[in-house]
Amino acid sequence: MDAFLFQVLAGLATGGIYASLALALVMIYQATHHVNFAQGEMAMFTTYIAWSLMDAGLPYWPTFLLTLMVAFLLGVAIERLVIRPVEHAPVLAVVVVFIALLVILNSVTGWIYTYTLKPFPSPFPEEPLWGIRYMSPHEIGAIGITLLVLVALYLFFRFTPLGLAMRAAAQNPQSARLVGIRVGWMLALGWGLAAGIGAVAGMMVAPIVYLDPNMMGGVLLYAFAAALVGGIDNPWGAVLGGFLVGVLENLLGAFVIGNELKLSVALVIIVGVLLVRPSGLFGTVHVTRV
Amino acid sequence: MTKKTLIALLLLVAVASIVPFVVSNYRTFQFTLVLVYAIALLGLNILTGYNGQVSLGHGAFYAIGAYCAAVLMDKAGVPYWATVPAAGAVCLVVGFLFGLPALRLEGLYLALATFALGVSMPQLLKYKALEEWTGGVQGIVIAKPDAPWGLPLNSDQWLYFFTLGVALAMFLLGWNLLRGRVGRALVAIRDHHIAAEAMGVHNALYKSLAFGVSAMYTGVAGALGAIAVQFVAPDSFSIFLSILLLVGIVIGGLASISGALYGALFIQFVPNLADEISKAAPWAIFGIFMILFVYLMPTGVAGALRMLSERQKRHNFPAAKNEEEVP
Amino acid sequence: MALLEVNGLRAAYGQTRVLHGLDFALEKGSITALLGANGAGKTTTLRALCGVVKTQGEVRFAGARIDGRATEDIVRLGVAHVPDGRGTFLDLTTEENLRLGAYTRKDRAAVAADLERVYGYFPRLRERREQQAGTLSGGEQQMLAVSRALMLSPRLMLLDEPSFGLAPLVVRELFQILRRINERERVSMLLVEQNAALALELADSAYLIETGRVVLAGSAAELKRDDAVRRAYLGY
Amino acid sequence: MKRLSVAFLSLCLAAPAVLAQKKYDAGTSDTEIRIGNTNPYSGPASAYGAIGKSIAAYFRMVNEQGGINGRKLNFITYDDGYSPPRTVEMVRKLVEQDQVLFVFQTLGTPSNTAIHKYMNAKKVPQLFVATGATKWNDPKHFPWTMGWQPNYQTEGHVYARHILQTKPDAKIAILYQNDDYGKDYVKGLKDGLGAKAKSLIVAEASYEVSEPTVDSQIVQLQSSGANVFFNVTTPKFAAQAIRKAYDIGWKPVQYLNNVSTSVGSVLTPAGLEKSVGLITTAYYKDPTDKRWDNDPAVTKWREFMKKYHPDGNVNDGFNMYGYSVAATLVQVLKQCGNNLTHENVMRQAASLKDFRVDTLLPGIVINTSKDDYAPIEAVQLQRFNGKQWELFGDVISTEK
Repeated sequence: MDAFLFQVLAGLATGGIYASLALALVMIYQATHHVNFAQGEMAMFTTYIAWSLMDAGLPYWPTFLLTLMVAFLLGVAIERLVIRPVEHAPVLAVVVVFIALLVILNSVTGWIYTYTLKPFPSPFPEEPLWGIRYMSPHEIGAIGITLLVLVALYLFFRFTPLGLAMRAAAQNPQSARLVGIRVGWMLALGWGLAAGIGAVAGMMVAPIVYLDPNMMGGVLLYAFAAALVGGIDNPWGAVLGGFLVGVLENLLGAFVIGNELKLSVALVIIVGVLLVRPSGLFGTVHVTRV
Repeated sequence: MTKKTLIALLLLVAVASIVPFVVSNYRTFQFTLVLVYAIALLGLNILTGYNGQVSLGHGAFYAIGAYCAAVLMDKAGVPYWATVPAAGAVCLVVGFLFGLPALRLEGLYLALATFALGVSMPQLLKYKALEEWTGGVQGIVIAKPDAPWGLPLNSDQWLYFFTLGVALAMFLLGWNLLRGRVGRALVAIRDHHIAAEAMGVHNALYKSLAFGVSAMYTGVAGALGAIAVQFVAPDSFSIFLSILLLVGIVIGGLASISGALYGALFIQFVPNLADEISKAAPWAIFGIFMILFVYLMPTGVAGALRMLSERQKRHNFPAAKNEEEVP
Repeated sequence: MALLEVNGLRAAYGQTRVLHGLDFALEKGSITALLGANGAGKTTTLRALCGVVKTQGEVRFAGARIDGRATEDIVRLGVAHVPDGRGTFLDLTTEENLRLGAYTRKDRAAVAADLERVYGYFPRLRERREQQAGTLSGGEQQMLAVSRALMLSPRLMLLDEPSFGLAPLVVRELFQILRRINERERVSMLLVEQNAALALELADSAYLIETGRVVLAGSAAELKRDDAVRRAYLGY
Repeated sequence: MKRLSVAFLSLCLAAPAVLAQKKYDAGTSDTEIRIGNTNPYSGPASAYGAIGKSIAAYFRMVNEQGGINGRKLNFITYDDGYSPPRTVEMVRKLVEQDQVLFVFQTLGTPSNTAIHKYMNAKKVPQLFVATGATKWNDPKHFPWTMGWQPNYQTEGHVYARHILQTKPDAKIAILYQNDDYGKDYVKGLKDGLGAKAKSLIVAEASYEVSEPTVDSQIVQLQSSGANVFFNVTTPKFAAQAIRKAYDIGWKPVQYLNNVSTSVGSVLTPAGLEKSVGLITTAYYKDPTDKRWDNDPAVTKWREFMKKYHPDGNVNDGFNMYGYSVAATLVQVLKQCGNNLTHENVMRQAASLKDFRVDTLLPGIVINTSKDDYAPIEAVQLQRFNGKQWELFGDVISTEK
């Protein structure tokens, strides 16, 4: 029984990692209707920026805020400079640009910082909280931060005119222009915010998996699966999806089919869920009228 | 086929036949790989370009094809040439079966399912229960075929011609398939699936068939690739292979037969070029190339060439042009 | 003075020219109809006016040039477009769709009042305010499109085939409401309709367009009497 | 005294070669020796690329100091992204187009397996491959291929022997990477435990490199009740495993594979206090270990890094590894004299006698012969004391 509980807790901890990146994916999807494959690498890159700032002697929280700003600007700049020129290209051409961004960021980071593992500090205490040994204080704290981001995101999309305008611009750019929304800037803003959320994810993930250029490589698939299983247009769903994937994978690995196949089987289950509920567990059902 | 395209095709084949006699064995080997990739890309293009079903995991079918060839040669002593159709047949079935549940998935969800397939494949190949056949993490080393019938060719040259022959057959088959009713049905489903259904196109059948045929092409390519490289291992078929294939069809040109060839040239030679330019960050250079190609030719090399030739035509017959354009 | 003046408007989709120098004007407070057969360039004209397609020629709104300006900026001047196909944000709720109509406005209190007024015109939308707009019927979506345009508190509304695909009864109701809006709120309207009879009933004046050119202009009453118009477009 | 005799011996060996006529195969001339290499400079395995880069830096240093017998080393290295098909392509380019004299330190077990047959058919040396599989020491069947580092299986043997000696009641849990490297270690351990393997090993868990963490596996292993933990992981996962085991209060005797012993890039991230008591083997000096702070060889290496490889990370053990293996190669080439043929390179590589690279641990010397293609066959156990590694016991020969 203990073993089961411990696996669940460990699963929640890794699920938190997936959830945080899944949120960034939801953000960019809400704003642009694209799934940005370079999201993880952008998060990784901005985490290195944070590392550099701290290496230069800046304390944690100022670094955190500064990194968010840098990430936001980076996101806006990437949209304006790299994505804008392929605005009208076929979707898959845009996907290729995402892939290009992924490899460029990965490679450039390795070049600048080398591939050697770097420890990344946590803002949370070292000693176990409430006697829980199976989730470190950082893991608990990171989940807390992810939930905070989630609430902020939810409020932003649900209740602010800007959030509404961003969703509108992504869904139907033509109509959005016709109500006076500056669609171009909405997309750039979406990129900026997604990059910011990614930076938070990176800074929360790095203390757990350590900082290296391939830090996010494995996480992307999980985050993508989490976002879809929860519903790509629903930030709550994405976070729940993250936890679900984390726990499911651990339980499968520990008790059902062993570690070698746990990823494959977890993915089969997720795809199975999507077959039954094509909009994810918590996503909006899309209606098309002919 | 018009006379002009026929002549162009014959010319291309003639040039392709001279290649192994004028370049080194190593280059011949590289061009063999180009042909292999071209077959794989044509397969992916049938699915993604023509039928609009995105696959981020086609490397999995390439891997299945490669392992089919390797296992048959290594364990059953099947001659190399016979493994190619066998790999194609296996992948046809596997692809068709995978295509059945995939029917219910669209867009991003299909992307996830195929992505998952691509990521899982190396793990499945390593799986204990299959180790007896797959050789587990060690992979399988296979022998290189020599030229038969006493042909005065070394094994690289022979393999090149063998691959060229298979590629020609596969391309002609693809050309026949895509120019006709099947091709039109695939495109109709991609563009207006509801309308296509209304017009009597059996969506489900065509979509799963597209998956099967696409996997068959890619599997044949995998088998040829394994024979050329003489080695298969789980590490040879990581998710990057799948991603590279996708990059190949986009840069070559979606929904274009010749695009497969351009894409193959790109994924074969541009990474090498990137490596020559910078050891420090070869991927960065590769990424920049990808972006440049997409910027300059958003509809792929094939699309750009088509536009160029149309512009040329328009330039030659400006008067005729205007008449056509009036709706 | 005319609210909208159009001189020598040309537009093309790629290589295909659709408008070949269109001239017309719209009086402030009026409803003006653009009539014409399928493919005459009516929809393109509306798109050209709000900068969705690239144009040549001169367009003045309230005396200022607006040709070549971005759609968003034209909208901000008070030009609301009810596009063909209704332009509904399918995944958003009805009320979110309406709020988007008022996106450029800063006067919150007035927006709230306008929302109530719009619900007053179309009570059906109030019933469906929390519903996903994609689930609305065609008629409801058309009402939503008109309402969304109204939420801008526009000076000019561009209406593209508001009757398309609607049952005759619904059309009648919709056109009555449009008339009321025009009269009560002094909103000028440029109406594109294939159903000429309907349009001429509502409009004060009208232009007949054929293959991208104005071939006839006059008051609605004059056009109704015109033989050519009757034969070709009114069917009697 | 010993050093003198080695020097004398190599002088004797070298002398006839110098006197003999110059003999060249492709890739060599009076002014140059072309050396081929593949490394993953791109992709998920690019961390290993540091090896290729440090070797290149080492050769730059050699060239600046006049080369070897007046010949400059021309190091041609290509990116294979850790993909065997690309390794095949790149190695064919090296051999057939660039006409290198031999390939050196091609990296990765699958990559080297892919070219194994080809190199031996071509009779071009595949020298000091960068992998620890056992199959590289097979001069009978593959006389043109030679490894360098101690192989994984025999390292596994060493741990097995130590476990049997010190903890006969051991209950062993194993965490390993699900690939050839991980499985080689596990095999070595099991072979070393012999008949007892079945009863002593109570849990095994594998992981894929694409997994973000190995937390779940550690929890699994802990719940098996094991009191010995054999940790066969690459640096990132090693650090995670050490930290997690400590955090959840699991306190087994921990054996850590030699791949991940760097104080700077594994133990520091894991937490030095959490690493106390780890046991591992070593054969080269860890530059981040305080113990070697004043060691002349490590100091010399630091100067080398500063001057020839300023982009390299001095916390990265791979840079030390690359330096050491390059030094071994230089010795082989010196021994070759003016007889620079494929055959002689292989012959000289197989006749290293008590050769000492000063960045290897004291007491570890390199010996090869025509029947022994395993250059480094000695390791020493060491334990981490919270600050640095402490060697204990003797240098253990792993020769069978």
